[in-house]
Amino acid sequence: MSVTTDILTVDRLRAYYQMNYFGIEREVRAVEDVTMRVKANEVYGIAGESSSGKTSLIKVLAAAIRPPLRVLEGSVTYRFNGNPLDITRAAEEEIEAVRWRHLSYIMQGSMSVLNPVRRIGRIFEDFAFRPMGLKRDAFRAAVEAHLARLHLEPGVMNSYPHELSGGMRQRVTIALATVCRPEFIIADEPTTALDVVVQKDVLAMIREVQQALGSSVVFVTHDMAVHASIADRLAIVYAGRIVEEAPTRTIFTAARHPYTRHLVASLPRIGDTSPKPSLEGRPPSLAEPPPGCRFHPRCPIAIERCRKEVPILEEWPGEHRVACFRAHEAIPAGEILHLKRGSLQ
Amino acid sequence: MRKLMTLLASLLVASLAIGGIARGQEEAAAPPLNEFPREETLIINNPEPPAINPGMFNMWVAGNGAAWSNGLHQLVLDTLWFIDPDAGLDGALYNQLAKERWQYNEDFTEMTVRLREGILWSDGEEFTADDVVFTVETQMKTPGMVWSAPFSQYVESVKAVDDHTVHFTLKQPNSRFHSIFSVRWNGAWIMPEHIFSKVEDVTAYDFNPPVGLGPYTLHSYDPNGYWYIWQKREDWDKTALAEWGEPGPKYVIYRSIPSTDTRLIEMVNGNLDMIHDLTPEGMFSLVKQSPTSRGWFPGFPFAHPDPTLPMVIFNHQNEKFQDKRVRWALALMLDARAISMASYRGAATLSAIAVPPTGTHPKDYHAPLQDWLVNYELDTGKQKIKPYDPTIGLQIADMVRPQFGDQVPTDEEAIRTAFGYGWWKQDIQAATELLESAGFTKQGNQWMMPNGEPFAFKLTTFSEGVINRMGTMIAQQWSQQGIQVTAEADPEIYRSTLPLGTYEAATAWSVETWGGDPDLSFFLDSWHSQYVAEPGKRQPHRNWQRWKNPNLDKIIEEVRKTEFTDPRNLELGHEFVKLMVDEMPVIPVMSFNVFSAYDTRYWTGFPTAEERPYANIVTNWANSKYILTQLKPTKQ
Amino acid sequence: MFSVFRDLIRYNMEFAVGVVLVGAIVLFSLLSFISPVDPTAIYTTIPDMPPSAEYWFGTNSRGQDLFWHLTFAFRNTLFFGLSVALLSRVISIAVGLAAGYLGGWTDRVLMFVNDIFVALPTFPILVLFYFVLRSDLDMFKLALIMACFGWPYDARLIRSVALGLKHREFTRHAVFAGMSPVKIMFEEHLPYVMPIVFATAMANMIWSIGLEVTLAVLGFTNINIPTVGTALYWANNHSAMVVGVWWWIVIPVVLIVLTFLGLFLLAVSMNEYIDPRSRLRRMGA
Amino acid sequence: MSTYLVFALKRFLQFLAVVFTGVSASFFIAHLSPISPVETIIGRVSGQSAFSPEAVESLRQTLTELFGLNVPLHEQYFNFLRRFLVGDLGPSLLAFPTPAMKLVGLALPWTVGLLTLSTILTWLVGNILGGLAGYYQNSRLLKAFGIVAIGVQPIPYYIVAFLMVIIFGFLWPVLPVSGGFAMNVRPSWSPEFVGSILLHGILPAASLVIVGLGTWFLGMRALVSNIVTEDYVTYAELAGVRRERIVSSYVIRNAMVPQLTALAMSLGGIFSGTIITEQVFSYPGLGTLLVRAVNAGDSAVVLAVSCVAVIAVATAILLIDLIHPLLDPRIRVE
Repeated sequence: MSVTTDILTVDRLRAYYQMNYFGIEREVRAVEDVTMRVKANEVYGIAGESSSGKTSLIKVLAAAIRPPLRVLEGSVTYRFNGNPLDITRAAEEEIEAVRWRHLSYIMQGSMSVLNPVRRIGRIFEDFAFRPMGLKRDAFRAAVEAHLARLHLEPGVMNSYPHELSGGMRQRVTIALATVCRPEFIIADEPTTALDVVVQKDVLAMIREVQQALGSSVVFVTHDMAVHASIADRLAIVYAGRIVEEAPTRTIFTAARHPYTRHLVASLPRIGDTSPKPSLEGRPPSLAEPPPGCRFHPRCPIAIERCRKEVPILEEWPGEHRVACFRAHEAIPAGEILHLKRGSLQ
Repeated sequence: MRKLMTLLASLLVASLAIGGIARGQEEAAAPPLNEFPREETLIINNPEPPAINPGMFNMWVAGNGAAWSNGLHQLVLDTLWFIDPDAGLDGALYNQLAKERWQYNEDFTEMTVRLREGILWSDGEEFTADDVVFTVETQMKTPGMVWSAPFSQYVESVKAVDDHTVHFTLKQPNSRFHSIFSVRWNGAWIMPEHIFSKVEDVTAYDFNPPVGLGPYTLHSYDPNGYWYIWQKREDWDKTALAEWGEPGPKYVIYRSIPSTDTRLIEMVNGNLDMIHDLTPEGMFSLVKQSPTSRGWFPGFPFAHPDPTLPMVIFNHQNEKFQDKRVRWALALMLDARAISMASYRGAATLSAIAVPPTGTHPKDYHAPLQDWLVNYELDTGKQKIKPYDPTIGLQIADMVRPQFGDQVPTDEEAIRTAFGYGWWKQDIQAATELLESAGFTKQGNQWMMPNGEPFAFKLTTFSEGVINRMGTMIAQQWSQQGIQVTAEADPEIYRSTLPLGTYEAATAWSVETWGGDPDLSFFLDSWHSQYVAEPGKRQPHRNWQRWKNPNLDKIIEEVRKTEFTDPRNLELGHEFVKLMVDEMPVIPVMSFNVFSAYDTRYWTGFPTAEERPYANIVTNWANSKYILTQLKPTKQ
Repeated sequence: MFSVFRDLIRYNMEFAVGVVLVGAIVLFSLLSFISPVDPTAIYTTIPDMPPSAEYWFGTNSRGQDLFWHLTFAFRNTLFFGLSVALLSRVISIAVGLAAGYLGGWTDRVLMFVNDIFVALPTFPILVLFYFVLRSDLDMFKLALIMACFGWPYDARLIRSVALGLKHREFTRHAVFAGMSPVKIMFEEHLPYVMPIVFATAMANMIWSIGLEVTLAVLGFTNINIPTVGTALYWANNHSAMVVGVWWWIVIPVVLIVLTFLGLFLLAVSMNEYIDPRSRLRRMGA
Repeated sequence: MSTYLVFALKRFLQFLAVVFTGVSASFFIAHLSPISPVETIIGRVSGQSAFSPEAVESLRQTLTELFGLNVPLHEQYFNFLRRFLVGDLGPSLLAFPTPAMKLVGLALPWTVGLLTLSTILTWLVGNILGGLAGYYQNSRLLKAFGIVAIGVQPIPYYIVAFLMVIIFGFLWPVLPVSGGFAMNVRPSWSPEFVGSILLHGILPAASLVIVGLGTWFLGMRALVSNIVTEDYVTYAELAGVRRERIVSSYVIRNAMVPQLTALAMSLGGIFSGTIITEQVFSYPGLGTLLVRAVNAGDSAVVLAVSCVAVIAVATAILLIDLIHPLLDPRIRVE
């Protein structure tokens, strides 16, 4: 498998929630004009605040498109074994055929994703027995081997989810998602509810499995620190759009978008006692997003143009893409804070 | 898997249940399946709810749950005499096990009975005087049996003079002692000595299967008490009933059907030949839907008048009703036509006098007293009025004619029989004068009592049926005249409210007669003032009004010394009726009409009001057995 | 508040239908206050008239104008059903929250009492009350008695929810903030159990009105009070169905069905308003 | 294991306490009745014939003594408790001296048979349909069924039962409308008898199913439509787990915990009979016995039926408590 192959190509994706809410037609523009690529054998991070549309994006990527969420435009094409599959247009059977074997998913909230009244072993059977296509004994052995890789005793197979600790549960879900050795794994906030020590463990494990399997991972979290430790490349999502995308190092050292810079600036650093800046205002409603750049109402450096035109995602050197009219101007992070204060009244 | 388990579990429960039911039947030997051809089977509605103790047939023990009107007392048991509430096949008085009438000595302290010969119990044993003696003696020495109390109270000794003669010596003179053995709808049934003498504890014995003197024996019964099937005896001619002919049906089935609507449905479907009672509306609907079904009368008002007399009963220990002018005023405020319409939809047989207008009573009382009533004068204090209206029945007939057309009789005599001889005319003016003369005053539309309080009381009534409707209507009529009367429905009316006197006024009855005989002792003896209880104490049957009157006592005392068949009884009865009109201690309204129906699809020969009123068609009366001797299958 | 109501009416068909149905029934029962007819009086009109322009709902075999008679019946029945629901809700909330939150001995004792109330056979007790009280048994007393039997199941349900809430973050915060148990129960936990309370309230009304009908049909209520149950009692007493006076039975039954249909629609649409997720859910899958 | 035993023992003690309290309450309730069984019998006996007041009075005394009603209530209570411990509920006062339990035993199989079958049938059908309606929320047919269920639910049961009689007994008389079995068959293990029982059970059972179905249907639909939004269901769907597997092991299995609890309660509750069913269909059973006993003031039979009902419900509660930890692994044994 070539390292440079794109395993996932998302092209100009637009996905809205369309609902008839108490007789009123409503539209929530959750995913707006998203174009991105995920290469084989990389961890692609997606960062953004809650209700920034990143969950909706994930849903589309995971082929969990259900009304009222609808794809209006664009394509989401996976390339497993060299065969392109556009899941926005594919038949249900084609998608079923790739699920878990090629495309798996680690869902947010490890407590609630496991059926509380079913033993872990049975859940593995439900999820992986068919895709793996092994005989029962072989299957069991494979699962146990895989669990061992995640430092889980074979005994967990006989446990109920509630009998495990949070960390173990999360490892079980990771094991569940990776047992079929899929090429592509979508991980939605897999570490959010865990305490820091466990979190580190789990991250290491994801990394380990990813490397062992050679899979690609789309890793979603709002926590920039997590991204820093795991992602190869990182996309910053704001109000349904990607505002910046770059290799992780670039994001943390040479971000161009004011929102990205803000996120980076608000990361705690050892020895830093200065008050962390917080962004004024709230993320915009996706039902009625502001015109122009969607960030402009909160942007400390917004100019007139930002209010009218939508900035496109511009290619920068070093696999770097930014959607900001003022990306070319060099503005230090401190000033962003300063300017923002000044623009408050 | 789990579903399978559930299914298995439910199957298990179901089979256990069926097994339990199968075991519930005590005679476990699986009898052959039986068919009951309709042309050999008469199906009768037993009005009682399903038997609470279905396998219990020992009906001589009080409170053991034995069912009576499931065919047991109609078809199997027998006793000395029957007094029919209607005309009877050959007069209302039947000599049944007795060969002839009772014979008292001069002072009514001894009674001799001569028994029929050649009568056999259903197990082939001969019926003799010993059975009668055993019946009396056993009950006398075993308290808690149904007739223990009256036997102990009256009988000094009983002897079998010979095999077919019984001699009673009584403790005190009693001219009505024979009535214990005279069936009106039930009486003291004779016990089989040869069975019961071998039983250790008579009160615990179930008498199953019953051995009787009637022409039928038990064939089978529902372990849940809903039905009983009786089969004609091979030797039916060795029973007393044979004198009146061979009973038609080979099988007789008594079915409990609590819902009156289901009774109607079953008759329309041909699964029921006789219904005990329907609602008035149900009756009208039945005759419309089933051309072969009918009631006692061929047309309106259909119902059979029972020898009971629904009335307004005043509690004479309540000071509101001490003054007869008040009672009369209340009577004159009533509109009998509206009451008849409300209670029976017009199908009531009214009676202004304290004798039910049924059986032979109209001939003995209503017709002869009609002139006296028409001329009866009442002093209101301001004027004298003649309150009686002999045309009320005719008026009601006219009122229902638009709805029922030619089903309503036009002949005046027939109307009298069906709708009654007359009633008091509603006369508000007279009622007002009477109340005013009694010291009442009217403020606005409210009558005030002499003590200044508003005249208001509760009228206790039945919780359902025509008597409830009657009570509601009467309360409403009084309320409209300015007396606050509310009707209170009371399912306990006969068991506690009337006996305990915890009522002010009530609609019920305290008059009940033989029906087929002018003698009034059936209820009248208990009206003697010697039995009236103190307020708060329990009043024995039937003087619920707790009314005392010296003239009444005089009448009762004379009845006690007059032989049952003596024509003097009728004169005394007339005196009683006149006294009741004068005093108005209760307001008699009408007979209790029972909407009994029968279907002539499979059987003919039932009694009819117009041509052959030989028996009561009300199915739970023991005398309904005479009907069976007249039935012939209809060829279908 | 009013604008919410207006929006719901305008945009939510179910809410609008529910409001119309329930409103119509309530209005109908309120008409009893201006009724020209005494509901206990009989033979005031020609009996057995089918519905017509003169008698909208016909007349029954007791000579009552069914329209006016039923206005009283529905007033009493609705009052009764609501009273039972309200009273039993109060008991079940108090017991459920206390048992769930306080736990320990309180829980054990309350659940013990609860089990006893579940186990006691309701019917003989209700009949007994009837025999003792007789015509003093008015709708409110009956409601009071039935409320005593209408709470245990729902209290158990509320308890199980409260058990879960006890370990939630916000409860701990409230405890640290020094809130009294009573305050926690009624200010913090109550809102969480309200959906259950509303959902069970309707089931409770169906239960209590059904039981009232059962008692009435058997003659174990004060049959002089017009209710849906006594209307059916009298209809049965006059063989209305087999005789063909169908409107005496059909009209009250249709009205009661409409009442509950209306209540159900209201409950569903209110629930959607409070919790839009359920709306999405219904569009999904 | 031993924790479970301790738990079970605790629960059992609580069961005993509930039974004791419930039975005692039933005793006083049954004896508070203002209806006197003695007067009931006197009314019945003396109404038959011309009875003198003295005769009635002597009968009254005899019966009062016979029934043991001449001792104070608390003494009657202790007598009752003593007998209750050995399973004797005393003689019926309506069918003296037949034991009250014998009367109950006659009626019980019918009630239990009819109600168990119809309850389980209702439960199965209601839950299957409700589960489907909760899962396939856009099915027109199931939506329509839901509306019918909501409409049928508030119809008084009496009306439903009565309509069955009118329709199938009167307008289109194809099914028996009264009795437990035909009069020409005899109780035995014959196919005729079983067939007759089933035939006579159709209408009563159908009426019970019709009114009961809606409750289960709506309850299950609400449960399932909540469960299908749970993450584990979504996740399983995303994982491409077979639909049948999701419906059975994920959705239904989770909905079963409350529904089985409710089923146990309903089954526990059937021991007081269905009065209206029995009344309308003239069907044998406890309900009729209870109404008659209440009406006649037969406190012994009222008490016997009440005791059976109390024990049945308490047993159901006990079973639920004991089985619950097995049904739902999350519930910890205290």
